[in-house]
Amino acid sequence: MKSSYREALRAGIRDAMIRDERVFLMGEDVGAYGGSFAVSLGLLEEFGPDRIRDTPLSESGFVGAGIGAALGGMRPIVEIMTVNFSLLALDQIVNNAATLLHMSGGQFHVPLVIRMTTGAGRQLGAQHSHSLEGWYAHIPGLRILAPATLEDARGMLWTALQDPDPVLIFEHGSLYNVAGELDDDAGPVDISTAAIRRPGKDVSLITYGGTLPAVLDAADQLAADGIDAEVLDLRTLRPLDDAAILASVARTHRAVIIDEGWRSGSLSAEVSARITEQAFFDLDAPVGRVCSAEVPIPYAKHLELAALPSVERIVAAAKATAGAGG
Amino acid sequence: MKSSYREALRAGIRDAMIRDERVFLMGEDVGAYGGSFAVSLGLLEEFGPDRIRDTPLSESGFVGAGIGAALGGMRPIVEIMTVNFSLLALDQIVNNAATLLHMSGGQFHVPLVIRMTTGAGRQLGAQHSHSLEGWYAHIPGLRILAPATLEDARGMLWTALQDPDPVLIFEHGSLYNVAGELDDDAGPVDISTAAIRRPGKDVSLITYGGTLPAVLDAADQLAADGIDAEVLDLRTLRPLDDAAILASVARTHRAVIIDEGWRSGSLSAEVSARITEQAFFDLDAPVGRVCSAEVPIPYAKHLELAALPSVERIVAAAKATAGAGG
Amino acid sequence: MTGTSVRHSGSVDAAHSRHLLLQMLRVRQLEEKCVELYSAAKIRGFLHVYIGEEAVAAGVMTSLAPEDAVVATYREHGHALLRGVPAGAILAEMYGYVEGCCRGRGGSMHLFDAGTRFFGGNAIVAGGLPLAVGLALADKMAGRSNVTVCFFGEGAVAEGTFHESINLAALWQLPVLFCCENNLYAMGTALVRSESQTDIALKAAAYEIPAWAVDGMDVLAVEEAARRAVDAVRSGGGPHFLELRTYRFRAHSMFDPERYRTKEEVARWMERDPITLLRAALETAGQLSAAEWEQLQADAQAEVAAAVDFAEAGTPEPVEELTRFVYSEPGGDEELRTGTATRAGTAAARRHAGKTTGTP
Amino acid sequence: MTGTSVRHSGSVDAAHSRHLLLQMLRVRQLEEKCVELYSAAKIRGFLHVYIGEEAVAAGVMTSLAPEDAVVATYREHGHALLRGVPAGAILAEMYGYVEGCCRGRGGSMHLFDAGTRFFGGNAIVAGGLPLAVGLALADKMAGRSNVTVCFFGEGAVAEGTFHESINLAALWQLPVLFCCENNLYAMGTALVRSESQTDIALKAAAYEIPAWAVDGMDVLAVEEAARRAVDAVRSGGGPHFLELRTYRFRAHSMFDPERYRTKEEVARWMERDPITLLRAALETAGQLSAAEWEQLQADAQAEVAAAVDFAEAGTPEPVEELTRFVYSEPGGDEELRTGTATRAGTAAARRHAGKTTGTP
Ligand SMILES: Cc1ncc(C[n+]2csc(CCOP(=O)(O)OP(=O)(O)O)c2C)c(N)n1
Ligand SMILES: Cc1ncc(C[n+]2csc(CCOP(=O)(O)OP(=O)(O)O)c2C)c(N)n1
Ligand SMILES: [Mg+2]
Ligand SMILES: [Mg+2]
Repeated sequence: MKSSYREALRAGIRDAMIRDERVFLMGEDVGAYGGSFAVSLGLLEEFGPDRIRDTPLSESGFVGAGIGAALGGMRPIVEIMTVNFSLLALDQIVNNAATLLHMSGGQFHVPLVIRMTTGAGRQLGAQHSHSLEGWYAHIPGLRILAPATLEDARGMLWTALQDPDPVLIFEHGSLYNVAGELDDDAGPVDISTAAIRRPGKDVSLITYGGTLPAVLDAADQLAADGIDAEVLDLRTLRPLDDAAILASVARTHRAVIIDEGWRSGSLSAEVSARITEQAFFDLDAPVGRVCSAEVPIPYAKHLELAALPSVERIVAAAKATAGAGG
Repeated sequence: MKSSYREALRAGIRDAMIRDERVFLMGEDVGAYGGSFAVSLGLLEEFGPDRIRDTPLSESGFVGAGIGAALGGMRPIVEIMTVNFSLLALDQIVNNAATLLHMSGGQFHVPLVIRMTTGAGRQLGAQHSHSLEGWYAHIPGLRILAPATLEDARGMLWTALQDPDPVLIFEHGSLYNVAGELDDDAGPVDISTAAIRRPGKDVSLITYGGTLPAVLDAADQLAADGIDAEVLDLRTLRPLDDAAILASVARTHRAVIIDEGWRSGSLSAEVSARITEQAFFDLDAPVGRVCSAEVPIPYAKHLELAALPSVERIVAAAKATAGAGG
Repeated sequence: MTGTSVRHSGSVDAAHSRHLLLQMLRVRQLEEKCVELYSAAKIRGFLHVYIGEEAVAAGVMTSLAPEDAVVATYREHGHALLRGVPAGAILAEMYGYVEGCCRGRGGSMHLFDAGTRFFGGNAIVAGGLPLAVGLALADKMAGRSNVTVCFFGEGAVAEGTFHESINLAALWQLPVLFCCENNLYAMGTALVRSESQTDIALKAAAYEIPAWAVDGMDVLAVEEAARRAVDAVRSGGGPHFLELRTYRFRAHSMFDPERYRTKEEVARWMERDPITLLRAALETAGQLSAAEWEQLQADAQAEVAAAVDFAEAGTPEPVEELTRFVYSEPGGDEELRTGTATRAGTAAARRHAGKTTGTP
Repeated sequence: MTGTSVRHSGSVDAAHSRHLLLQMLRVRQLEEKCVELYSAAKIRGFLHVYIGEEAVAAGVMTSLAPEDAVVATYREHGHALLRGVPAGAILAEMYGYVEGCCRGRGGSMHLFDAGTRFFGGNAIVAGGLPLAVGLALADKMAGRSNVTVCFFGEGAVAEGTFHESINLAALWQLPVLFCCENNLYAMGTALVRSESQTDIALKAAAYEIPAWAVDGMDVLAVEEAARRAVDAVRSGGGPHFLELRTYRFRAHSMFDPERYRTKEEVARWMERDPITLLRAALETAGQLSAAEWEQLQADAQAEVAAAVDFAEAGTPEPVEELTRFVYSEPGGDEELRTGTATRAGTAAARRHAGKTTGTP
């Protein structure tokens, strides 16, 4: 069946609500408004205001309440409208959700799923365009997911809800309208492994989430120039699937990591460091990175585009890596 | 004169208060209590409650008020008791302090200094032991400092106050009682360069802040084993002094980065990635990292110690690096 | 007066009333043009218009002096305009051009202007409140008798930052005027579903600060309340709080299908259109002739038309400048080091407008 | 009753009063031992004792059922003990031993116990409030008639999270009892320097929830108020709020030189020591003989002594286990997968105590 990424997410939520009565969705404007990005459109009518629960503007309060509800036996899905506002809830996420299991010596699990929109590309300016999923991946105790495909948009949620620990799901804003074929019975997917989206042998292009489409385009362009790029979609940003990363690099001996975070301290840095640590003598060239320019994202379209990873920059980085070393 | 790190910080604040009447200190318990770590002890008596301003428990509110006061022409020093609580103010720091200059097209500067205690090692448990300075270093628009010496503790503040942009200063809790000689007229120090704390030629040990003492100890041990380690103190975590890092690696051809952050997505990853990118063919061995174990810091002393970078682990990593490659 | 609703009473100077009418018309025309330009894809990103709420900004701004400071939200075109930011600089900003009041870096939600002490434009709900507190703290510490006015929606009241900010201002008796624009909805969330206490003025009064509810559709009532509050704040009376009861006639943003309220409700509120109300009152009193009304509309239209011209003639910032304004430029660009001066682009827009805008 | 101070009046069963006296003594003795052990470097990290405030936890806990939930702060040894966590498991936790209620991973500020639904121990001021709201939400959604009690200091009232949490609980009419332990200081910050509105119960009432101030030195008054509130919450009356006016006799923590208050002030409050007050009342009424008093003290002492023995015999967790409990262990450790069961170490401590602790 034909589905958009948005519809796939919605189907995932619907499935979960039907399957497990402990599941509920809570967040700003998930109900009466229909979801700020229309992901939950229609669910209020189907499940009622108790389980599709509109919250006041209180990110710390309702994220913390989600943690408490999870401690109390529910399986909450908390929607934070965008990652930018999640900073208001960061104390609850880092100091409570990520640590309660540990501080209690293993007694209290927090089976909470937090979904949020991430990323730039829609001229929303500096306070609405952060890509912080890689940043969140620094925090032990959290699992970080970034669905980039329809299958993952639909299937990651259920698997995440089975996890006894807190899981954060980042949906890139530019993906909501992406449409394609999705199996009617598309079901839960694994959330611990990376996926090869395009096999190749000359260079590994490692990415996730909102930049996957650009990376695939870049791989096509590279193919036209005789460079056979492998595209690895990390899918889970914490814990990282080192095995998949190293296996790809072992095949290609060259790697470029592409992510939309600001370059310094990005997830790309971590992936690069791991490759260096574990596959240094496999490498034929230094690991490359394509990230966002280190600037609060500007409103003006041409500046915003210049700040973000582009097909051109990815192609150029891949070629530089392929040309380097020998 | 003899001084502790704490006294050096206090002297720095005093100097600034005397030199510039726009400077004031604001935060929880900086006044009547004498500072939660006694840094501001006695300053209330000297400067009065207007300029040594106790705040209610409202991290978002008073950090934001510091930003506003900076916009209004003051030169606030905001103390957040510890980095752990700064998560409550992160929205103000990231969405306002770091972006206002840019969003306003260069019109509004935020000459704000935020000081906070960071780090583990005192059995304070998971919610009081974060080392997030490397994490903060991801954010464009901020300058991140980590004074590790008495000179820097005293001298970084004034230079930071001259900066028209927001500066965060991280003071490692284990350093407050460190004492030594400090020049009576120790003055402002540069805040844009790294410093070689021990020259060496066999391996670069790159660190900052609270781990510097352990790294220096490790270097002594290594010397006893015939390995001549160079110790580079980054001092400024954003922007990083690439030139100093690369120059050191060019001399030693080997590097280990030591920081107290959790390993994944640590500042060490960024430094490693930069070395790989810019000095790959200079390297004789993969860049090593010694970081904290990826666990919320446990209370029990033996577990806490095991989680943190230790002299032993640093020595072992340096030896592994020195032994690798050839 | 805590918790009671203030309505305007008594006589006002007719010329001044017509002036207020013009201010509201200027905002209305600008906002309608923004919607049009958005549909024409000249403006992008999120766009939130102020149509229906004009009496609030119009009524408050007249009491402010040039040295006062203003902090607003992402629905701030009207506040910027009435504070004195030229319409051309506002539109050019939304076009993403360097002639915009923030060089096109900010966009609709982030209008700033040092020259008029307009501190934004903040797209984080309640994010501006602590800034206002801090600006007022700076004024108080420096012994300046300025007032900082902070606008925010009733949705912001649920945020913790609201609570922290009001408490700080009250505790330290800072010169802030908090203006809560209660338009009954935060996106699709009705006030009754966001606050256990829906009487916002009463809630504010619990912080021990003077707080009044005001009919936000009656610009004269708003002006009277604001003047009283601003005077009290300026003369050392500590923070004050106004709840301005208003309504937004349009959708929250350009992406809002408005499922959460009925057409009838909107229609009922549109009967209290602040522009219609004041116009009718003036006409009834024989203080607004048909010709005068035509002239006001024509003036507002001419201003907006000139602003569109100005914006259309704008230019994109060179892409090589992408990473500027992340950190201050040492020495560097004179224009950018002043902190209070008007940007060249903004000044050009003002000249282009070819006439004063009539605001302080 | 909003904003008025509740004091106990009327007759109470003498045996029950002696029971309450014992509860306070147990906390007092445990805390004094903690201070001693800290000085002996057996306990490390931050240590915050509850001496002077015992009437609050003692008075509230008696109204709770086993299925109810408790959320507390970093000053929570007393709450844990009176909720039923064995003193041995508490002390062993502070020793950093695997026999501790959290295997030594949490320490003084992070006591947890699934078996008694004791959800911590939270070292972020106000950090526990949203958890309490969520626990209550879970109960309400699941149709369980449990109550969640949330303790926090008056310092927490200034935090935005307080505001957000109270509003959510009120808006959704959740079964939470908020217990504000107003001991007048947050570290060194006196209430008047942290709140513009120092009447906390009045402040809470502004969220449209029933709120009373209670003499927190009078355990019978606390118990009466708590019973009334817990009953109301349990029977669907929505959240309630108690402001418990109390005082901490000791320093904030082991690092506090107490510059911010006078010895005289402390001495004045110590005249209202909740233990002395109840003891005197019982003696006056002829309901507590000298022998009985000796016995109560001896019982409490014996319990603490046994707890010290238990802790002293504890063992450190193998360092190889460092990275456990960051993520749940699939299948794995049975003990850790239950969510409500009592940890083996905690159960051992309870057996070791050799007698029931007398709490629910
Ligand atoms: C912290 C935060 N959360 C959510 C949003 C998304 N958002 C933008 S405007 C808005 C509604 C705000 O309503 P209100 O404060 O009443 O102002 P109004 O739009 O009615 O003028 C929301 C939820 C945001 N910008 N910031
Ligand atoms: C968010 C946060 N800010 C600061 C601190 C440091 N701190 C610990 S306890 C405390 C005082 C809290 O006072 P109160 O809430 O009145 O509780 P009390 O200690 O009096 O029981 C402070 C400031 C903290 N733990 N968390
Ligand atoms: Mg609104
Ligand atoms: Mg207190």
